[in-house]
Order: sequence, then structure tokens, then C-alpha cells
Amino acid sequence: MAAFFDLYGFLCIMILQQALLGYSLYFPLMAGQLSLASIGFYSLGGYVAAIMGTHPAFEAWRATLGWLMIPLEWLAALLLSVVLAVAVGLPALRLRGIYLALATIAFVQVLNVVVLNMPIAGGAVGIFGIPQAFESRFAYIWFFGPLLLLTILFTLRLERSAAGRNFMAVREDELAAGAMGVRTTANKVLAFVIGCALAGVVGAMSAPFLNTWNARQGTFDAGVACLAYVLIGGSRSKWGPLLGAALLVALPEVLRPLKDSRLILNGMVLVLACVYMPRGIAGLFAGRRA
Amino acid sequence: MSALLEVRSLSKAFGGLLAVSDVSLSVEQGEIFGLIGPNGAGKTTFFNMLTGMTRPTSGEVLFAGGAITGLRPEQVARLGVARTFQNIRLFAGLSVFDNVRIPRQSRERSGLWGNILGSPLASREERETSEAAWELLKLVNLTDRAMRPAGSLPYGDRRRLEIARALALAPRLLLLDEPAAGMNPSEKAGLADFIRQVRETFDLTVLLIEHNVPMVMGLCSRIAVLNFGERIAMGTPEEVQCDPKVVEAYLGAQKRDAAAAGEGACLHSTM
Amino acid sequence: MTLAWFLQNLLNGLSMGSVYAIFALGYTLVFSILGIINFAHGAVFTLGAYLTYLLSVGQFGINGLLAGWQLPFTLPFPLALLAGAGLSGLAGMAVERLAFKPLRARQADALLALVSSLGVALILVNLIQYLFGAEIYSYPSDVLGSLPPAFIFKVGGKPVAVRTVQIVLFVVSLVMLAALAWFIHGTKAGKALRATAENQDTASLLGINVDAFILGTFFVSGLLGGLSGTLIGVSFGLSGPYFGVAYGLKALAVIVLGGLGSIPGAVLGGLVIGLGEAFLPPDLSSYKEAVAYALLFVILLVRPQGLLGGTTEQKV
Amino acid sequence: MLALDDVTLAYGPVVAVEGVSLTVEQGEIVTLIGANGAGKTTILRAVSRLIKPRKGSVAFMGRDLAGLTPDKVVRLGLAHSPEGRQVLARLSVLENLELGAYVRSDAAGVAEDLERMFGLFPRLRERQRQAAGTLSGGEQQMLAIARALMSRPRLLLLDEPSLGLAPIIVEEIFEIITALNREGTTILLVEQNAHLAMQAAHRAYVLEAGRLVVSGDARALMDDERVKRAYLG
Amino acid sequence: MSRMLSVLALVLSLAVPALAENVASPIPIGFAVAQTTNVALFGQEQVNGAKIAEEYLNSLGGVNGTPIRMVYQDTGGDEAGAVNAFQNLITQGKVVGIIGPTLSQQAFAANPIADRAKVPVVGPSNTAKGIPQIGEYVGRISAPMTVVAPNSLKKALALNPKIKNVAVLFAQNDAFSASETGIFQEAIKGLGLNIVTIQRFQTTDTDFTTQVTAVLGENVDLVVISGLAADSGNLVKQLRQLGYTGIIVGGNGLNSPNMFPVCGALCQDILVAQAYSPEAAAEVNRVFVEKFTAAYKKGPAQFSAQAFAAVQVIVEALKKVEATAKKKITAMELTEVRTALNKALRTGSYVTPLGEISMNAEGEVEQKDFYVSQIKMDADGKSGKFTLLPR
Repeated sequence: MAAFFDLYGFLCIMILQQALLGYSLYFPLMAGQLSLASIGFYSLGGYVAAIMGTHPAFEAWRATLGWLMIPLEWLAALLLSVVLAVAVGLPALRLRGIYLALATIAFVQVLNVVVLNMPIAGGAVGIFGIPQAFESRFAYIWFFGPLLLLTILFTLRLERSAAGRNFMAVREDELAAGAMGVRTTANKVLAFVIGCALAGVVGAMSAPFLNTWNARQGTFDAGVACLAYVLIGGSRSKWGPLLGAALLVALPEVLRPLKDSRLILNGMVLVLACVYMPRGIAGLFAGRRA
Repeated sequence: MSALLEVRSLSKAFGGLLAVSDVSLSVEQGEIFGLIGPNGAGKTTFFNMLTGMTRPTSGEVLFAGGAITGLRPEQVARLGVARTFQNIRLFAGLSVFDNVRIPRQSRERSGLWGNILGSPLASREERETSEAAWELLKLVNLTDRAMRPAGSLPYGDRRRLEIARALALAPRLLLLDEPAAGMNPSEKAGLADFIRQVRETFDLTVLLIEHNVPMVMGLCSRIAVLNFGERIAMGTPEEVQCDPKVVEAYLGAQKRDAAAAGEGACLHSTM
Repeated sequence: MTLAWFLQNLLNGLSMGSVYAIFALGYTLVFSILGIINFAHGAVFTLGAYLTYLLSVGQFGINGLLAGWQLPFTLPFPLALLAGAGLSGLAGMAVERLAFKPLRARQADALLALVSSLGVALILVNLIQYLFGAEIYSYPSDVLGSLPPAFIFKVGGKPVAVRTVQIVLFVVSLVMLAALAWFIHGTKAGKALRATAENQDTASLLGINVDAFILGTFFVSGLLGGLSGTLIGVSFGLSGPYFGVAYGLKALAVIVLGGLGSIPGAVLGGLVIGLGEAFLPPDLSSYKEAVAYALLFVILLVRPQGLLGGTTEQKV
Repeated sequence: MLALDDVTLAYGPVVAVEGVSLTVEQGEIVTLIGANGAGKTTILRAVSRLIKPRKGSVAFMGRDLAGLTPDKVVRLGLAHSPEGRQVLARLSVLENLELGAYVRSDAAGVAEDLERMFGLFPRLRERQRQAAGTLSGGEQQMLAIARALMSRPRLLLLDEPSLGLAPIIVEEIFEIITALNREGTTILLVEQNAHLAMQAAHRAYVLEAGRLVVSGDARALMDDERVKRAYLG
Repeated sequence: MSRMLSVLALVLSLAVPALAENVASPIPIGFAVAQTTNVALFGQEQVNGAKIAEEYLNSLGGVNGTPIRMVYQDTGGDEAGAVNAFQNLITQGKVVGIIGPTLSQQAFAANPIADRAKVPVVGPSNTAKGIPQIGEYVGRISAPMTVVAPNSLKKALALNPKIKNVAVLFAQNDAFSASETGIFQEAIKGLGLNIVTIQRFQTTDTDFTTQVTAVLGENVDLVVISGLAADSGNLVKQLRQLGYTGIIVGGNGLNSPNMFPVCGALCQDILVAQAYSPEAAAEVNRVFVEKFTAAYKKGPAQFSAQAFAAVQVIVEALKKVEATAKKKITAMELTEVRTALNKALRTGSYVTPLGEISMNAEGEVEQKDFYVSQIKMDADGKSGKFTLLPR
């Protein structure tokens, strides 16, 4: 078993981390909003942690606070994400479906260029040598594990509460939801902000995990991958993002023996998954039960 | 009786087309008021303006004495105006029970975190909401299918569920958009009884769009008739049904002339 | 702010804008008929450029599986261009059959088509890389015949320069647009295509073979993609199998800016973004990549249906 | 001309129509009546192959339709004017009509039929350049019927031609339906307004919850107590 | 999926025996670069160089008679891929050392893994500041370009002493180019020249009319470009086509035959700062160029040469390990070899195609020779070469 974790420990943590990014899209989807903004907030959160962890201006803080600096970074990423998410969400959420998705793509692209032009973000090479919270990468399970657990618990509670039903009402029929007294805009923004805040915190946790942070973290491809986790996992199931991330993150590693043709096969699996599991992996289980 | 809903010179233009033109009417507390008119007369647009889904080009809507023009749908709903839709807009993927719980939730005061952490207030409100929703499901005989997705119900049940869902808002004014569409005559009669009963039980005022003239005639105390966006007549069923303008709109010019000549060419209250 | 400066930027903007526009046409055609964005379009674009290269030069490079291989024949460039475009059209049809039709048949969530088309894009791009390697390929410099590389003229004493390739791209995109407009508005098949775009059930009840039209649309879309891929390849070289990706994303901004599903919109959107980038002050060149997306973001907030889009319901 | 034999139709797991057999003979108007959701529209959609039967067969002109796509069925001489006035809103009235004749290649005949439609529906002539979506409900219904006729069908399927229309227009449309039938078009009519439908039709089938309950001569059925109570009020 | 993973875990835990084992024969050396994604252009060049090295060094007897075996793992273009590839090489590949990854960003994520596992890493192409400082086991043979930039500028001034106005262009999303341009700009100011415009672009850009227009608008007589081959090639091509006639100085990213297909005949006369020149005199370079050209029908790029050098450095260090330990590598424990290799890497110098190089105690490379070349294209404009300018 030890050998397994040596080899795949990092991969397991990656699955948890990517699953969390999947959940950050799951919440807006729960309220019917197709957003790809999460990856931008992930990138932003990472920068917050990277800057607070390495920039000389925070030297005194780091000296005083010690390990407390890490939760403080999470908090800072969370707050910044919430503020920015509200600012972006309020206008953008007037859009629907593919239009919202495209607006969020645009937002992420603009954010990337802006970050690349900010001296504090370290330009193309980004920021590196971020103080490590743990010796071993596998120990980062103590970051991502509890967060994932909390997120799933949160999702469970949400689905069975008035707040979650409000989200789902907006998803099912926004017009009717409004007519039934559901504050549609507020709920959409709330769902969006929850997702963005989660992505921001995951970013803040990931910067020390990867030891480096740069503009390549927030690319369109990475954003779409997060959406793929949710859709391949099952967009109507709280287990969807986890299942999807497990499959899609592990797949290229499982295919490693195929060398440079492995991404061809990876693409084929994506297509086949869409065709043969239109309701995602979670849908397979649901189908069997029914 | 005082006016619960008062509409003053309401107009809506889409591009150059006047969908609703200068319509005024007032609905008294407790009455069942009918809005009829041929297809394309602007009835649904009129409803949409009352409920905040369409912003009027001009005019004013007063509900219980306060202006509600320009409010968003959820604000109007929270003031006590509930509606159904011509083409039934349930939350099809959610359970029948959830469909009725959702409007009731709009009164809850506990927020997201109360909900997630299960605060005493949230738990109490959740219980109250569920109980109230259950009562409404009993009223429409849907308790046995409460956990099925609303979209899987047969047509008639969906109509009834939609009314129950509107009632869950505990409205003072209920707007029904063609509730009898697609029902056969015996079902229509049953529906009319149901509307009367609901009005009594919940002390409601009802504003009803209907295509089916006989049902409106039998059910409503007063009726307004729209044609091409204009209000062409208003009054009791008896007054309206022989109005030459109404007869023309429904039955054509020949019948109008007959009506004007007093030859009994009226809209029939039975068919 | 001299006249020469203005003219120069105008020319640059129009030419680059027309490149964006022809790329975007393929997207917008598929969107107009299926209401879905075909993320594999960028890959088909790349494929077209590689195929034309292969047919006209006949040689593989040094890194892919087929390193050192040679075709037994080569075609003159114009023929290779047409053949490459035709093959890209076939690739477009394959995309339809692989990524879209199975989902349609199963009435799956429209969002899934997004993922499955990305999957096909992944397959295509990596297949190209597998076979051709990641190296840079370039068309021989004489594909445009004996034309000079650029035209330079003076306005008010200052030089204004335009590359011949820029002019070719601009003219070809105008021709493609005109041909497409004629096809869609002037032919019976075009009418049927519009009917299919509006309502597939109704179209089939009129005797229109909806499936064939969808397939045909993908063919035309792939053809346009392959053609524009080659032209851009002629202008800039083929800098690896991923060279279509950057265009693909920007072309998304183009079609939304112009109005999803609107063909004149794609052209207008392309020109607006091309001009927007060209007229960006030199000091801000580091923000050039953001221009298209910033414009997109703003236009979505002000006029969600895009510049020329109707207020039609979207399907996705 | 048209024969359904023991047809069962379903949307996913939900069975909409079960074990229905019916026939339409050359020259007839046959009507299907029943409450909303009884499965009338579903049956029409099965005839034109928009949905595939789970069980049973549909034959048109003696030919089993299994395996055909809707456009092939149209080429066999069937036209379907769908429910809810499915005109192509962004195309002009004229283009809608021209597309009605999509399967035909006799330009002269098409031009002649276009004239005939404009004769039947003068309002469409006035508005031929307008986008179909800007027509009023009644005009759209006329366009939908005219478009279906442009293919010179042997059998016309009409789904709810009176839906949402003012009585005055409904009357007009039913006059045209009977006129068409006199000129030789066979018609299968689905109609909410049972009264009107039974008056226009030769034979009627009554559908309840996806099953045929009564069928027979339309006039006779109008006196059937059960039908009277349930559908005629 | 989780069930599948746990089954996988079980199988692997049975398949992989416990540690404390000897080095396999042939000696496995890890090579983790980007063979897929849009970084593959460089990764493939690196693999090409490594393949030549493997074959050539084995033909010379490998490590005192024991052949070496390169174990290739694809990192893709991102950090996670690099980490996974490293993990794989360390635990499954049982390699004595790792060469890789392609990008500096990836190095920051992946190298700590190797450092912690006490596996020496030799960076073949990581030029960012801070790489050797990642850890004790991290070193590189790719020099940051601090020396060479001023050299090429001086050559330009020698060609045209009247140069005054300089335009600087760089790829802002490329770590190497962004830091190189800083050095260039310092050097330009140091030579008393004016920087009249600084233009940024992306390595993914193909259209440079905006930047070119800005350059042409300013009476520029020297253009200095820091970018990668594809983008810089297009930039040069468009500069020339639109009428720029002055001297062009390119940074180290332009030191690649990949330039030739892109700008063709218009590449002519570009001055290029080089950390590697195929024309450099060393015998090992002559052999390398010969073998490379025979295998791939084209001259080696700097990435290939650096990859070759990295393999060579490891093999020679392994020889030193044997000499010190006085026993065969294959008779030693893996962990022992790794530690010893790391120490050996940092002692002495190596004569490679890059010239004489060595690694200091920190793992930073010290390279003796840098070059300035001028591109000379063949008559057909299809191929060309970097002609070494006299120092």
C-alpha cells in the first residue's frame, strides 16, 4: 500500500482538489447557471496565497503569525473571491445558458491578461518557492480532504433545505420561480458566489501544494475540464463532481503506458462517456437502482 | 368592498405593436373577475404586467392601495399576488411536494447558513412549510403522488398542482391564466366549483383569464373583454354577453348587427 | 494621430478581422442549425492546414509517427487547398457523427455536446501531433505565386504597408461570405437549411431530410474551417497542432459579439475585434489578448443577443 | 389509405398511447377527439414518424412506414400541419409556402398551387413578404394549413386547427377544411372542439387516456350519451 | 471508480517489492519532458537529443561498460503532469536521476518531489531564477542568459555604429523571454542607446501587425526580440515584409532551426544570442551534430543539445561515482547511487556540445562559452544555418 501512495498519492490529492473545483461549478448549475468562472477564482485564490506566502511586504505577518498565516490566506482568498464574484455575478447573471458560460470565459481570459501584467504576480514565470505547509504532498489531504468533506456535507444539507429548493426552482423555471416569490437574482448570485468562493479557497490551498503559481493555472482548458468533471460525473448528483474528477484526473495517468498517444485515447473516453453515459457516472448508479 | 387591484391606463408596446393599450380596470376584494378576449387580444401580456414579468410602457398598477408597477416578479409575489400560467410552468424535475413548498418558503426568515447548520428557527420553519404544503396537497388530492416528479403527472393533475402551488404563497389575489384549457366540459364544471371553493376557504380575490365563455359567464361576478389590446367592454356577464362589440369580436360582424338589432345574438352562457 | 497611422491600423484591423470572421463562420453555421457550439471546429481548422500542407508539399517532418515519410505525389497549391478543404469538410462530418448525432439521438443534455466536441478536438489535435509531431511546418514561400510580399505606399509622407497575404485573406473571406449568403438566402437548399435551423420537426414534416442537412452543414463548416486554416497557415505558418486553439477561443468571442447564429454578425464581430485590436494604443499592446474578451463581456451585458443577433431563444 | 394496427407509443418510460387501431379511407374526414393529454397529437406524430411506435404498425397507402424518416413519409404523399401553428417564424410567408412544396419539382404546378392558396387565404397574399412570426394567430394557422397543402398531399393530418382562435376564424377554417375534402383530400383531424370536429367529419374515434373507447359514424356518435356528456357539454 | 482505484492499489502494492534494492542494468535514467500539449515542440526536441545521447554514450560503453537506459515519461504542459511523471520515474522507474522538466514553472512544482525523495534532478531547459535553490538535489545545465545579451548588442553596433533608436519586443507570457528582455534592456541603456518603444506579445500570437506598426512608426534602427521560435519567426517575417530594413537581434529563444520554416528567406542576417551553437568547435559537439543530422535530417536545436548534455553529464558523473565507490553502479543500492550521483554531478567540469560546463555546489550551471551567430539562409529560403560570428 505504501508503494501505491508513493506513486499515486499525489494523484489522489489531485482528484480531491479537482473534485472541489468541480463542486464550485456544481452550485451555480444547481441554480441553472452554466458558469466557467471558477477557474479564474481558483487562479486568483492561488495568487493571494502565493503573494501572502512569499512577498516581502508580508514578512512581518508571517513572522508573527507562523502557521496561522495559512488559514489567513484562505480567508483572504475567500473574501476577495466573494467581493469579486458579486461584482461579476450581478451583471453577468442576467445572461442565460451558453451566453453566461461565454461571459464567464471572457472574464477568465481578461483576468489572465490582467494578472500577467501585474508586477506583483510575477509575470510569466509567476511566483515560486511558496512556503510548504507539509513535508509530503500527500499530507495535503489534510487541506483538501476536510474541505471536500465539508463541501459534500454542505451539498447534502443544501439539497434538503429551503435554500437548495430555491436554487432548484430557479434552475427548473426561472420565470415561474420569480412568480412564486423566489428571489431569482439573489439566488443566482448566491449560488455563483458560493462556487467562486470555494474555487478561491481551493486556489489558496493549491498554491503551497504546487509550490508555484502562474497564469497557466487559470486557462480555458482547465476551466472546461472542471465542467467536464461535473457533466461526466453527473450534473444532477452531488457525487457527480467527485466521480467525474476521479475518472478524468486518473485517466491520463492510467493511460501513461501509451506514451504520446495517451491523449488521443483520453479524448475517445470523453466522447464515449458523453454518448454512453448521458446522465454521467452517477446516472449509471441511479439507473441501476430504478 | 374596496378595490384590491386597480389598473390605470396600462399600455405595452412591443416594437411598434401595441399589445395592450390604455386598459383600466379595478378588481374588488373577494370577487371573481373574468378577463376574456380572443386569442392575441393581449390578456397574457396584461397578466405579465400585473405580475412584474413584463414592464409596462405606461400606466400604473395598484395593489391593496400601493403601486406595484415596475416591481420584480418575486416582489409582487411576496406582496400576495400569485398566478398560474397558460401553458403550465411547474418545476417539472422537482417533486410535487417541493413544488408546493417552494412558494411557501418565501416567508421564511432563516438564511442559507441557518438552513445548512439547521438552526432552531430554520428547523421550525422547515416543519411549518412542509405542514402547510401537505395541507394544500390534501386539498388537491395529490398526497399520494407527493414524491413523484411534477413533470410525470397527467395533465389534469398538473393543472391542479399549479393552482395549489399558487395558493402556497398564501396570496390575496390569485391570477389564473386559462385554467380550463384542455379540459372537457365535465372537468371544466369541476374546476369552476373548485375555484369557488378555494376563494371561500382562503378568502381570496380571483382574476381569471379564460377562453371558454360559458365557464366565465357562470363563474365571474364581473368581466372585462379585451380585443386587440383594448378593453372593449366591462360589466356583469349579462351586460357583456350581448354587447355588440363583444359579439363582433367573438362571432363576427354579421352577428354583431343582429345583436345591435336586438335579435338575441349573444354569446351563450351554455354551449 | 496621422492619417497614415489611421490607415495602417484600419488595414491591419480589417485584415485580421476578416481572418477572425472566416474562422467564426464555421462556428456560427453549426450554431445556427443546432444551437450548439462545436468546440472541435478549431481542431478541424488545424487539420485543414496540415492536410493542405501535406498534399502540396508531400513531406512529413522528423518527430511524428510518420517521420520521414513522403507522399508519392504532390498537388499544386490551389488544388491542394481545395482537396484539403474538402477533406476537412469530411472531418467536419465525422465530428457530427461522433460527437453530436449520438447525443441528439439519445436526447442528452445539450451541454454534453460541449464536452463531447471537446473530446473530439482532443482526439484530432493529438492525432495530428502523433502523426506529424509538434514541430513547425511552413508552406513554401511561393504559394501566392510571384506576388510581392507586401505593398507599401506613402500617405502624407509616412509609409503605409500591407502584406499581400492580408489582402488575400480579406478578399477570400469576402468571397466566402458572399457565397454563403447567396447559398442561404438564394437557393432552395438554403431555405431548407434555414427551416431546419428554426425547427427540425417542422422541417422534417415539410419533406426536408433534416439529418442530411445537419451533416451538410458540418461539411460546409468543416470546409470553411479547413480553408481558413490553410490561409492562416500560409500567412503565419503552422506552429504546431495547437495553433488553431487560440483562434478557436477568440472566434467564440467573435460570434457572440456579432450575434450567435448570425452570418453577417460573424463578419461584423470579426471586423470589430480585428479593428479593436489594431487600434489599441501601442503602449497597451500587452493587453491585446484581452481586447476580444473585454469587448465580448461588455457587449453581453449591454446587448446579450450580440450586435446583429435576433432576440431568438437559445437552445443550450 | 391509412391503417394503424395495435399501436403503442411512449415517451421514455411514459406510455402515451396503447393498442390503438384505426383506419382512414380515401376521401374521408376522420376525427380523433378526446381530452387534452389523451394521446391524439401523439398518434399524429407517430403517423408522420416523428416518433417511432414501441409496438404495432402504421401503414400508409398499403406500405408499412417502419424505418422511414419523416421526410420520406412526406414524399409518399402525406402532409402534417402540426399543433401550435409551427410556422417558420423567421422565414417569410412566401418562403414558408415554397418550403411546403419542397418535395415537388414541378415548378409550374407549384406556382399554380401557390395561386390557389392565395385564393383560399387572401390574407396570406397580402402578407407574403412578411416574416411568418409577425402574423396573428389565425393567420399563422392559415399559413400552416396552406403550407401543408402545398405538397399536394393525398392525406392531410391536421392538429388542432382551431386552437386558441376566435370562433369567427374557427368557422372560416372549418369551411376550408370541408371544401378541401370535397376537392378530394383525405383528412385526419385532431380537434379539441369536439362539436365542430364531429360536424365536419364522416367518422370519429374517441380517445381516453391513450386508448380508443368509442368509434363510428360522426353523426351517430354525437347522439351517444357518453360522448355527449364528456365532450360536447 | 473508487473501487477500481483500490483494486489498482492492491495490484500495485503486490507488484512493487519493498525498497533497498540495487540499481537495475542497464542503468535507468529518467527523462520527463513535455511530449504532449502545446509545449511538445520543445519536449520533442529534447527527446531527440536524449535519444542521440543514449545511443552514442552506450556505443562508448555507457558507464564503464554498463549501458544506460533512458526512461521517458510525458509531463504534459502543466505542473500536475510534471509531478506525476516524476513520481512515476522515482517509484516505478527506479531511476538514478531525472532530467526534466521542460518548463521552469513545472520545475518549481515537480523538483521538490525529487528533492524530498533524494533523487538528483538535472534541468535541461529551466532558466528561471531560483531553480537550483529549490533543493539540494536540484541542479541545471541550462544557463540563464545574463552574459550573452550584451554580446549580441555589441555585434550589432559593430555592424552599424550609427544605431541609436532601439525597439524592444518580448513574449510576455514566456518566463524566459520576460526575464531575458530585462537583461537586454539594461544592456541597451548601458550602451547609451534609446529604447523608443517596448512591445509585448504572446507566444501564441501569430499576427504582429499592431507591434510592427508601432515599431515602423518610430524611426527604429535596431529591433531586439525575446520570444520563442514560432512567434519570433512570424514577427521577423512581418517586420521585414512591412518594410523594416534595420538590424534584428534575437534572444536565445530564436536560437532554433524552427525559425527557418517560419520566416524563410526573411530570417536572413538576424543576430542571435546563443547558449549553444552547432558550429562550436568541441569534438563532442561535432559528433553530436553529425549523428543528429544523420538521424533527423536537420541540425540540432539548443533544446536537443542541452538534453544531450544533460544525459552526458549524468553518465560522466556516474563514472565518477563508480570510481569513488570502487564498485559497479549495479552493485550499489539505488538510494546510495542517487545520493552519490548528486554529489558527483557538482564536482569537476564536463565538456559537452554546449562547451565546457560545470555545476556549482548549489546546482547552478557555469557555462564557459556563449556565442553570437548570424542566420544565413540558403538560396531557396527553406533552410539555413547559424553562422558563428568571431568573438
